[in-house]
Amino acid sequence: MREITYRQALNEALSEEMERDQRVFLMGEDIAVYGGAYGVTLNLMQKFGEERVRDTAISEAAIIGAGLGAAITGMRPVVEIMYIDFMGICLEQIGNQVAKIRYMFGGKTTVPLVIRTEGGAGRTLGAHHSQSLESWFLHVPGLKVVMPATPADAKGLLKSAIREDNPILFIEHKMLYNVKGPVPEGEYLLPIGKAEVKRPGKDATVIAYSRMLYFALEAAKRLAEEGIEVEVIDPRTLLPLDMETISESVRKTHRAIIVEEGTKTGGTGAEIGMQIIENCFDYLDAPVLRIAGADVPMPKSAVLEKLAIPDAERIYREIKTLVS
Amino acid sequence: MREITYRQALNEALSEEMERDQRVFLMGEDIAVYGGAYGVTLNLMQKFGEERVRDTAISEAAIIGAGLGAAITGMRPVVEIMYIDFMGICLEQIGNQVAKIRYMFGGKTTVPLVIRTEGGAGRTLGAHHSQSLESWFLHVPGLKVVMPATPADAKGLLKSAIREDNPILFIEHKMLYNVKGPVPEGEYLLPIGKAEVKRPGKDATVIAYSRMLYFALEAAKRLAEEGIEVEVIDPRTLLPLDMETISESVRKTHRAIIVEEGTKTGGTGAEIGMQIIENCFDYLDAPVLRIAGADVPMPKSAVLEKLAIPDAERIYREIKTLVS
Amino acid sequence: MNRIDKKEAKHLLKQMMQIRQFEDAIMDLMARNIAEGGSHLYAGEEACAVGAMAAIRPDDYITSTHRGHGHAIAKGGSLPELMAEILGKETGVCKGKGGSLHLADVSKGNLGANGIVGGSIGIAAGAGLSIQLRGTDQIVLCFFGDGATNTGLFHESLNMAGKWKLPVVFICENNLYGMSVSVERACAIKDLTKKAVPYNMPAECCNGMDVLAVKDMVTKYAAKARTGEGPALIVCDTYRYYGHSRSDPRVYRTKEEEKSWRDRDCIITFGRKMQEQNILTEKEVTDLEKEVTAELEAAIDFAIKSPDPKPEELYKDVYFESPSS
Amino acid sequence: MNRIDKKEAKHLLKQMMQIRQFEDAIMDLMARNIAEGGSHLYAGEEACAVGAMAAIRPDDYITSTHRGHGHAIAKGGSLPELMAEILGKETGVCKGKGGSLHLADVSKGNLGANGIVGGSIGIAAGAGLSIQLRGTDQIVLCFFGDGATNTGLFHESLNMAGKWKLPVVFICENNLYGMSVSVERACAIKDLTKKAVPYNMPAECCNGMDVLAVKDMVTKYAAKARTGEGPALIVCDTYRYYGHSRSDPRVYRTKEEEKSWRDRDCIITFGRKMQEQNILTEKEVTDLEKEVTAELEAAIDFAIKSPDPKPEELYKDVYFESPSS
Ligand SMILES: Cc1ncc(C[n+]2csc(CCOP(=O)(O)OP(=O)(O)O)c2C)c(N)n1
Ligand SMILES: Cc1ncc(C[n+]2csc(CCOP(=O)(O)OP(=O)(O)O)c2C)c(N)n1
Ligand SMILES: [Mg+2]
Ligand SMILES: [Mg+2]
Repeated sequence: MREITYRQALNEALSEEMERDQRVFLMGEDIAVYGGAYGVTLNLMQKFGEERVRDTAISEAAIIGAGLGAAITGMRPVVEIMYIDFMGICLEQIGNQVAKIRYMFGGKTTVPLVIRTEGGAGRTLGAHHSQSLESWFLHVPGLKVVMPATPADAKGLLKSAIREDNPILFIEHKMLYNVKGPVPEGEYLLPIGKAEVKRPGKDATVIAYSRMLYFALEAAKRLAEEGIEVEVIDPRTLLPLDMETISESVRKTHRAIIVEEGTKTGGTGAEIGMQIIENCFDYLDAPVLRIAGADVPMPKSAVLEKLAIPDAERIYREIKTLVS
Repeated sequence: MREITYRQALNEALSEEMERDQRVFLMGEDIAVYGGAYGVTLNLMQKFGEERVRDTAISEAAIIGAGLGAAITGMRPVVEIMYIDFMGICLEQIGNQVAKIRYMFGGKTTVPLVIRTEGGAGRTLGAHHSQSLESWFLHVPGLKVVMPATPADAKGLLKSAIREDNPILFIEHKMLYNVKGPVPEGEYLLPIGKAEVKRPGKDATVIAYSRMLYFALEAAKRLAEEGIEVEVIDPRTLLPLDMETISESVRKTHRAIIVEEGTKTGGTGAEIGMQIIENCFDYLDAPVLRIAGADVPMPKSAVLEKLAIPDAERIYREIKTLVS
Repeated sequence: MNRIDKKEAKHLLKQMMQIRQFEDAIMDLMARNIAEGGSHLYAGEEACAVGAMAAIRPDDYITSTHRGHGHAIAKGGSLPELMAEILGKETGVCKGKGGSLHLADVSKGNLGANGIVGGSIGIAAGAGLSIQLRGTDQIVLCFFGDGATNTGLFHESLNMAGKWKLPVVFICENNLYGMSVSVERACAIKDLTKKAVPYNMPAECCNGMDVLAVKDMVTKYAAKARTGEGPALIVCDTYRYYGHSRSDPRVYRTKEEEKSWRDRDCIITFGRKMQEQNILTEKEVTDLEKEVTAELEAAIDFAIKSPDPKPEELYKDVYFESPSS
Repeated sequence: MNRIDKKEAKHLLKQMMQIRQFEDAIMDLMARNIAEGGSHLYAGEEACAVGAMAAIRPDDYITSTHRGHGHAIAKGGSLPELMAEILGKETGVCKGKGGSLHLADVSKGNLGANGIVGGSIGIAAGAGLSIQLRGTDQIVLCFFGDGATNTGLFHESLNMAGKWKLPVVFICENNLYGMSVSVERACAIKDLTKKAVPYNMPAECCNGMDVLAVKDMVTKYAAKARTGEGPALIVCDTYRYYGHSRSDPRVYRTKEEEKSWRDRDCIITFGRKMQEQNILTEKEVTDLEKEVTAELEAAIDFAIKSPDPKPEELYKDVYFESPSS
């Protein structure tokens, strides 16, 4: 299969869905003329026109609000928030309006809205451009949260997200845009809410998503060389979480490790970990292990930034200690 | 000791601290002339003048930003956000600015800012006025999160919060304002970050805070009548969490239950639960149990609202099942 | 100046009466503890919603506020369903899940009341954008209070609408206070039409106690919006009779001020005017009143007798579940 | 019109040169992969920061933006410490934890650059409120870009400042673009001074390429703010020479436009004018240039040779820990 980047895969998904469905349009800061801060929407304005690929002012709350207004009146908007770090500006609109409107209206509307954003550290951009804030959104019933790690998953999940009648927060990772991988051409849909075993194993279950998946797989490879076979699962969708796949694995391996890039306290590892406790307690030979970011604002220094988030070496070490 | 309400205890704490320290001032919507939507700041404008008790426009983000600006230039503001449900409007200012500024500035400033708010269901106000969103803030390093349940705790913790040189989110509960209890007069300070055993027991540890403490204590009383003695701990401060007190209890009782009013997924129970797993796994005879709100936007209907959050009956039942 | 005929006069008067009686009834139901929770009552401001809605089409959209009963009724909501919703009943327009703060009926173009001040102004812009993209000639009326003009989202949304010439008429119901804080104490300026200056849209003030004045003003700007000339801001001067919410002792305003506005009551003045102009007879007015009272009684009866939502409703409607999945 | 003396001319020119060379140096360090991460460079806009700071006192406050190097230098920051911060070094003004987007030095009255567009405008209002409550005669200069005027917080903060007559001068550096989106495409109006209309404060435009024009304008409104007359909005027309960030291909603007602004370069025009007016000699100008070059070399050297923060720094400074606890 041809290989393309994560960025290209996303671009292709957007392009295909816009061709397929006139109701799909894009809106966000610097997405049209500039092609997106990370280039995901490059050339889409040229292809689909300024009406359907719209640059907005720096008005995150209005971007979400307008996306919602359009979504409940016949359109299928895909809006972009440039950095997940800016979500605190528009969380009211996402949490109170986008996610709740269907329920509050007694089920009398649907909200086909995709909110694309990206997060993560790795470019020494400091405290306002490096966060992984997905866990806030696990606490927002009514929303779905998708975080693809591979180019193929990025395409398949974004296309499905655009066709969903529920609001979806679609979180990309700034360090993955240049990652290449095989991606099917044309129609390729992946189910929202389905995890994937990215590497089979029997000695422990590692749950890792987004950029951390790569580090987990690297650690798994090193562990395998030492005879420790860990199973690596990418949930891909964090809300709703595919606990079936995860539980099945943990019941087999008796050990669970969750790797997340975000700060540890109140992070996704807490929720996934507790669901494992609730579903697999009697199968566990060791406490569920959280490998997560340090509980600090992201420091600028490259040295400190590296220490602030998990890497393959640390994952390898911590799993080895747990399994031995 | 004289008994006063939770509302009066808070009012007294504010009044005493304003008398003690000229730098303390209050700012928020309808806190001056009206005395606060729930009456916490009643008469303070009359006592301290309009300069130090300031009504603002409906501008939550500016309220937080201005509080921060004042805090790093010599004042000690106490600002009010009327409902925790509105936090999504100003979370950027709290999460990116208030909580991170000290770290980003290399420790060269302090942020003596208290953000008072209230949350919780119980008045059938629907999806935008009934939430318990404290768990978002556990994921904000740099912030402290305090949630008093009793009038005495409310006074002692608010006074300490105002004297702290770290930003504190101080979350009250709308259904507790009329609760009466003994409260020491004058100087009364409680340490931020210290839990309290509210009822001793040996068969299980129940961690409950804010309004849920009352339901947990009611359930504990009923259980005691059946010979089950549960220990009830109120963490009072959720960030940082007093895991010493909690762990000590769980190691003794071998069972842990966390009761929270907020929606379950991504809630505080996940974090507290995982910390228990990390600290006490080998002592646990059963999975840590989360008793939490339903994962739904808060419905208006009184019948549904009651079902959406835990009550004493449900806590009693679930603990009984766990312990038996 | 017989600008309207009997039919329309009746329609306008009746809607205002419906809203007034609806709100009075809720006040009463709250006193009797039958209606729980908060309700921000629209009594006094009826001319705004009724005049505005009279200027638009059924397929147009509106967005509403925390004080949204009047908008919902004027946009064609059914009184029994609205009343049932406020009581949180299964038969409510939102199945009892929304309540007073979230009255909505997308099928009737009411995109919803909102518990967040200013919270629906972006939604209005988005509905306008949707109209523009779909190429229909619908418009959006976006209602909000004076207090909401101090929220960031108000400004972000008006800028978007102004820039993109979205078919949205922004209607500020200036009742002098945001809860307890007067416009003077909250806003750097008193003339709220000035808030449109940065957004390249016309803005005009109008007597929000005069249903025809509101109708005329909205008609004017609705026509512009419909024909692609873009948005406008209308500030309706009005007054809420009750406190902000049930527990409000109203210390921030005087009895004299309250009286001076009640003297301009929109229902009384309009009824009188229609009689003076021989468009309605006194009997027609009192008959209308009685008709509405009967309607309200039926609505209240329906609401009170309606069942609560079933427990299993708690988990329904959080997500749309496609029939296939 | 010999409005300034040699000493001041040198000071202004030198600061502008410092900023220009600082930014050019960072461009070079980025190309050589010595400076990592993003840096939004201020080159071209020097007259704004330098002119504004020349109009205020050292004990006054400023709040800055994502494009904050110029403000930090003009507010008296030390070049070595600032450069070290941008490289994330232990010796940086924020100990390497802040970086380019978070340059700050509260001790010098710089309340910080900010990674969030518009994110510091509320902080500025709060610093103004603090001044008012403490009763000092300090003032605050609040810098932000044209793009930031479209954020909600800008409006909320200006309303607060206007209502309470806070001693804040708001300075919009209008460089025609917010990233790639021009003022015309982002804002419903082009004349950004109009954005002050709802906030009861004067607003004026000024030539942001002319350091004396900026100084004069800020002097005028700083005096008003200092004496209790309240805030103002100044819009400085200016231009950034480099792209928004390193990777920006600048497709949204033309080479001609870039050239037309470079022809008005603030350093060249001011140097020339000072010579024409016989305030500075050509030699003095070139000497100044050399002096700054030497300073910059020392600063870069210092920054490059400085150590990275120690690993244990990661967990320090998250909270203030009182000596007693
Ligand atoms: C964002 C937000 N802040 C505060 C509140 C609390 N609150 C509800 S209504 C209200 C006053 C609103 O004033 P205005 O916009 O003038 O509308 P009115 O009530 O006068 O109709 C306030 C402060 C809220 N619901 N949402
Ligand atoms: C709230 C927010 N939205 C978007 C961004 C991304 N961003 C950084 S700078 C910038 C443009 C800012 O434009 P302007 O205010 O004019 O300042 P300039 O860069 O032109 O100096 C954008 C969109 C951000 N940092 N913060
Ligand atoms: Mg009002
Ligand atoms: Mg700009």
